[in-house]
Amino acid sequence: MIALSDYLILGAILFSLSVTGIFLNRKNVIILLMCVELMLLAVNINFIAFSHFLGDTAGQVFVFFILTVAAAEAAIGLAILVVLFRNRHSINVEDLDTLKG
Amino acid sequence: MITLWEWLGQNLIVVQILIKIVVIIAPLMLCVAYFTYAERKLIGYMQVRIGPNRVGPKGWLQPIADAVKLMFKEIVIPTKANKVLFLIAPLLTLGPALAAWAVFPFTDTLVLADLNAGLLYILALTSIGVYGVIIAGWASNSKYAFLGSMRSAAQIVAYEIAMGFALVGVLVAAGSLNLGEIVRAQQSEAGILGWFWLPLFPLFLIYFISGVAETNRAPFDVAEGESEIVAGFHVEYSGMPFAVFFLGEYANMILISALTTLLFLGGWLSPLPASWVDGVFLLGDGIHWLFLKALFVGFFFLWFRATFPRYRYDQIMRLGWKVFIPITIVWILVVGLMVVYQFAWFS
Amino acid sequence: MLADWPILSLTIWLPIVGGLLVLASGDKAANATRWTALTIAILTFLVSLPLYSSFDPSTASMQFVERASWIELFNIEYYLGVDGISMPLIILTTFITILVIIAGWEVIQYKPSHYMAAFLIMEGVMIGVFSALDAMLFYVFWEAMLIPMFLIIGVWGGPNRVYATIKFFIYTFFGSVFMLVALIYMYFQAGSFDILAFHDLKMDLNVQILIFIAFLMAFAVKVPMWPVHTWLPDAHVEAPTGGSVILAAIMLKIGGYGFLRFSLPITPDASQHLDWLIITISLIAIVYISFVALVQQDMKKLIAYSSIAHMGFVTLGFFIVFMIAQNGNANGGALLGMEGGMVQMVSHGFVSAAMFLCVGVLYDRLHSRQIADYGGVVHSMPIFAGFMVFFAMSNAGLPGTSGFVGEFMVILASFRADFWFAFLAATTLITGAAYTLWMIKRVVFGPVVSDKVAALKDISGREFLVLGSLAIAVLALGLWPAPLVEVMDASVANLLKHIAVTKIP
Amino acid sequence: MQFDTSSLIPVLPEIFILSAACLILVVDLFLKEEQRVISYGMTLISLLLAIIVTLMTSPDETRIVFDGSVVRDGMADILKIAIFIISAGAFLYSKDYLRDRDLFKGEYYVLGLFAILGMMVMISANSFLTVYLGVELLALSFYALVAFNRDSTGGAEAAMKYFVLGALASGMLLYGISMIYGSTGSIEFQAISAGLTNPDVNKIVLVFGLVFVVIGMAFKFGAVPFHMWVPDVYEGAPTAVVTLLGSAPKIAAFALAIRMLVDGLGGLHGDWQYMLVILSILSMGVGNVIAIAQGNIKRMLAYSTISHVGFILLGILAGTSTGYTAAMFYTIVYAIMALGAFGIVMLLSRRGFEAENLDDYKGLNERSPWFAGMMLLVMFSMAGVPPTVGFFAKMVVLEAVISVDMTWLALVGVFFSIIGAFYYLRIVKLMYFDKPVDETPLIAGMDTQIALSVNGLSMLVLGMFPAGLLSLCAAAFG
Amino acid sequence: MLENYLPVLVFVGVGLIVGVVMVALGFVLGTRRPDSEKLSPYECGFEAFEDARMKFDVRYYLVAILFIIFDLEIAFLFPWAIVLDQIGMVGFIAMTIFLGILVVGFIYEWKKGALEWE
Repeated sequence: MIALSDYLILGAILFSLSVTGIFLNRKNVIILLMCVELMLLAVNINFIAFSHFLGDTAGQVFVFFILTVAAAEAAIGLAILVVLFRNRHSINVEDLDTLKG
Repeated sequence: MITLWEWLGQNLIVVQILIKIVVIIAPLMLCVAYFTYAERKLIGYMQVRIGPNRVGPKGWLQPIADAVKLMFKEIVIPTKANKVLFLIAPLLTLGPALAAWAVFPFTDTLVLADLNAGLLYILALTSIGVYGVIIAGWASNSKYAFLGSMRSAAQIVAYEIAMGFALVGVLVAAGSLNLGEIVRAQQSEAGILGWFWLPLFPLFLIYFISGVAETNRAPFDVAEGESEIVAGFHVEYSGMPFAVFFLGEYANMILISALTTLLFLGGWLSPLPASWVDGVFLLGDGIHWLFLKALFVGFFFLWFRATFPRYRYDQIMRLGWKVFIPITIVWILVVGLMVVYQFAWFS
Repeated sequence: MLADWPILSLTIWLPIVGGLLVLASGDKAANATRWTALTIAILTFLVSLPLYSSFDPSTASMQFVERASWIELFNIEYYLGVDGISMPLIILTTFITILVIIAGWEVIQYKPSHYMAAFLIMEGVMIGVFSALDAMLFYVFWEAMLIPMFLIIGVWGGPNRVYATIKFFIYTFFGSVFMLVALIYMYFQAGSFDILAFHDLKMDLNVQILIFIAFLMAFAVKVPMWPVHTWLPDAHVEAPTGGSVILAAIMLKIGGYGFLRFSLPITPDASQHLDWLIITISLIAIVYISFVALVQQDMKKLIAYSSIAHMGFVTLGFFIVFMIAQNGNANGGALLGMEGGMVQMVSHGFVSAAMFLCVGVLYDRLHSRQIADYGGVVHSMPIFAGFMVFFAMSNAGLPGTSGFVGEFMVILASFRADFWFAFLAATTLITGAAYTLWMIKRVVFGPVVSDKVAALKDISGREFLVLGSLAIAVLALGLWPAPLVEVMDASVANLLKHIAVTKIP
Repeated sequence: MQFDTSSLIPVLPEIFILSAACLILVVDLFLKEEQRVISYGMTLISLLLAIIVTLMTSPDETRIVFDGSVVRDGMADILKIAIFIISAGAFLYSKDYLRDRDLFKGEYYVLGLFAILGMMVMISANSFLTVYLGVELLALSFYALVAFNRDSTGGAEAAMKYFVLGALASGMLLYGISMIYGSTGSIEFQAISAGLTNPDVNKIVLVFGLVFVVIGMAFKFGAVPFHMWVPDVYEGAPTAVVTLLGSAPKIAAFALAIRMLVDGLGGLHGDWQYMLVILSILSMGVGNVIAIAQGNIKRMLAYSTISHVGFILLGILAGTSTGYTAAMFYTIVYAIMALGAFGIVMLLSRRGFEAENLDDYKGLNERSPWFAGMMLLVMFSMAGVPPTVGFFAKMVVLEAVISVDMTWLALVGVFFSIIGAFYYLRIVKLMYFDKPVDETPLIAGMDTQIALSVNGLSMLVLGMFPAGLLSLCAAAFG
Repeated sequence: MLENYLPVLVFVGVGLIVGVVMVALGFVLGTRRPDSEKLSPYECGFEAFEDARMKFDVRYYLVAILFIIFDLEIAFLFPWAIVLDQIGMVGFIAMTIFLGILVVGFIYEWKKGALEWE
């Protein structure tokens, strides 16, 4: 049987990967979007694992909503990406530098 | 060292499964092969031609000959193409088309894996098909292929929504995701009139038409559109990879036909009320009904191709978004009301 | 009865509301605006007079008390009242404001309505500071002063006004926010922001010292004490005449008032513990700053430094009391020092106002404050010269003028503490005379240095009115200070009683 | 399955706003370009009606409905009404600005209403699921709004940054929530609160989750060191959007903190207090110091926001009802101040000209003494100078901090607010002491003028009579 | 429960293997005489002058975005559909509201022309 901690470790690994990806990626905005999705999936793994081992459905319901929101997020992210590309002719992260943050 | 027999003994289940799979796939492949033959023959007759008639009696061996020919064809991989993706793409078309059959109930009991989430599984697998198309277009590094794949992908996803809504209607009616349950929910004293095609008639039509569009078949075959973009996403394919695409397409057609049968036409159920035909040979429920019905539905695929001109792309998109989706939404509510008030079919 | 009227509220809100009216009337009819402003200022002065006439000098308790809940949640009240310490300062404020309005009559041509309004609002807020008995109300008024002053210096000031005004604001703001923290801290000890309740608060020495330091930061900047005085010369130099007058005559007093109202009675033990510090820096202010004043080339700067030196007397007078008490001269000397400081504050209010107005008179004519640009003014402006000499004498502490009384009382009190303190303090009689009279010599007397000076017109009736009334005040206070001393007697005695008792639990 | 229709009543304001947003969305589709003002009017009317609906359905006692996912209490009502009023102000100010830039579209209002709906959900959330949905509804609307000007390079870039960091924040928040769910077995606040006392709870997992939740919250607040998006978004987005973004959502963020940290994780106060102390000090420090170096007023206000967030956190971290009251008061006051400040920024901007540089404010007193006065009040209020209301906001927060014996933190707070005073003063200096560079007269509709005046004067009026609002806030935390 | 999925897994594997075997067969049996002309992408007789992975119409993006949204609505409908007979009228009304909001969005897209191709 697979233990709860195994799921959590998997979730943690995926989560760290995605966060690292967001911070280290300097090339392509789309990869950022993918990292964001990955992060949400990592969270979903956590939720489902907990939900299963707690015998409580709230976690799964939560996952359902996360999925929906993730889709909406992806949609808006893509839309912004299109606008960005239209203005900038680039989706390079390094080109996002007109606003000095 | 263990002997083969010992190994078989230890993994008996896997072996059993493998055997069952072969029992499913082998006839399926045969069906696919002869579906192509049927297509050519039928369209030939419809256009007052004879169709293939040289290889074997009445051209019976034509599919075999085609297969052999394709096997010996050179596999051309264009320069600058992404080789790995180029070769994976056809697999992504055929693999799911075959794997979908894993949960397919042929009769009340004859099913490889009786999954409760069977319909979700099928939906998931058929959705994978679109990756094959997109990857093929992308990997080919050819304008026509790319254009074709984009068109095809947009079209597939557009109709996927209509298809999904139609499925929701079925689910509302059946109350289960299990394909077997869905068929059993159609069982009633009314026979053919108790099947879902009647209460869900608009959804039935939409599901089937979306199925045609999903498989990129005429009249929705702009993705291939020989006259505009030569062959669409698989313009650069030749030899066996092309054959795999081809097989995938036809396997998908058969799958759609069979699914339509399950979801709307009562699957293995007899069209006559059970009380009439109880025990009567071949008139009772049985796998032969499934074959017959699937054949009937499959026939429409071919008929469409022979008679309808190809749609313009904007017309296709309009049909998908502006006609099918509103209709399905309305009909889902209608079905929902029928279920809530336990109207006729759903009492 | 008169005492039933909310006189304090009236004196606070009449100028503020009036100021807003003046602001709203705009600059289209500038003269009407000026007259409105003057009317309001005079009205306010009249309204404030009952504070003196109906004042009961025999009691130390608060009079004219008004009390209403303001912010219930934190037990903050609209709580006003005056005693002998704050009442004279309120009268001083209402009086000086009239003069300031008159002094700015023609001089201010740029947005006069804003100018007048700023001073009127300023007046109300300052009265609020003097009369607030709720610490939070006090603080609100205290900080609110900054806004009009900031604008007065910044908008109507000299060439370097932006630097000066921001420095002024940041210094004073910096000083006071720590006081806020201290006030809130005490709120949790006392359960309300009632200042009188703070007076009865018992606190450890360490806590007292921290609170004392917080207050010191606020008041020392305001007074200003050495070494946080540096904003003052800048602000004075750049401010318009009216601004300088208000700054010197009243705002500086607020710092001194703060010591009396907060530091001494609330943290007497800390005050005693740290009195050497205050005395030292007061003496430094008196001695060192006087020498600094001596070398100034700019008249306003010179007067600004002299203000610092004079305010040194005030703080000296306030904090010398502990040493006097130690030397066994329990009451008499302490009272003398304390009252000396108070008299010095009022007197300085008149004298420094007058000095700045004199400089203003010259500046309006020649647009220069440099001593070197003047000389022989007496030839073209004899009346003015008379006033200026008189005020300079007073500033130097000439007996018979108000400047003498306060200084003398403090020096006298210092003798009872330590001879050397008195000696150092007394040096100001010499240095003060030196820098003031030397300036007078260079500006008023001597040969006429230029055609411009020769062409100077003597003061107008308006200016005469202003300087004349100040001269009367200075003279009156100098010859007969009893009315002033009498009203504060009971309050100061009560304060001394408070100080004498330890607040350590 | 039983369903109690009376449970719909507490969420009527939400239902109303949702319906209004949908209605306006559809109506707007059928409007001609010159009739666009109808959408605008409908939006304002909806907000007005929403206030009425909120007041009418206000329950006497706290009601928790929908299986514990939604709560309706005093705090929720006050914050919602504040949000309605403030966003109505933002819509009012931005009309001319949007007109001048061809951005006067129904979508602005619809997205704005959806953002408001998101805020309302956040405020009324009683479970992590509701919190998350509210946060996302708010964020998604604003991602789109920030990129609202499709031809603006800065807007798209700001939106992208906002999006990525916002999504990262949501991810952090969710990860934390999943941990808390795992250790307490619930996502509903009362159950979590009860679960915390259970000795079997795995404290390590719990605190681990808490850290992530706090990080996610800090992102949404824009607290240092999770503030990177704030200045960029403020600078890149259209000012009309920033007005909305910079004001009302702070109120929602406050509610978010209260709901999650107090209602849900109040038992871990000792743990999150330290995190908030760090966030708060850093925010006040970095915000105030960096703001001084800004030449762009929107960026300056962004850093000023960050510093104010530090103050809000000060109130929350006190962990007492006084502290929450103070933070709530501060938040509402801040939202009003920010609204006013951006209102002036928009007033000064014209077609083809953005009044973004500090130099554009030179001599405002010459051009319009009245609005210079309003800006003066707002700036002094932000600096926390009495008698403006900003002072009381700071005071009550300091009071809360001192009451829990963290006087040193109060000293840090006042120290940074002195630094902060400097750059607010600079605006005043520019407006009053400098000569105008640009003599164009200011044109504004009567509605904008009135609203701005009310906004500016409210600084003074609330400053003189803060008791009403304060006791309202206090009542929320009874 | 889980063992039900074993045949599925095996089937997916077999499905893929069938494809792989077929392609491999093609490589083994097919002739291989490549030349540069043959390997160049199909271009109506022109030389292929640029990378074919060019920019493409933004409408494809739009379709993709719309698909994501609608597909998730379907994901919500699935569980609802299955239990509709148990949740009855309340469930039906809830979903009507949900679909109503969906329809509002749909109307918006329609009127805004997001569904037009040409």
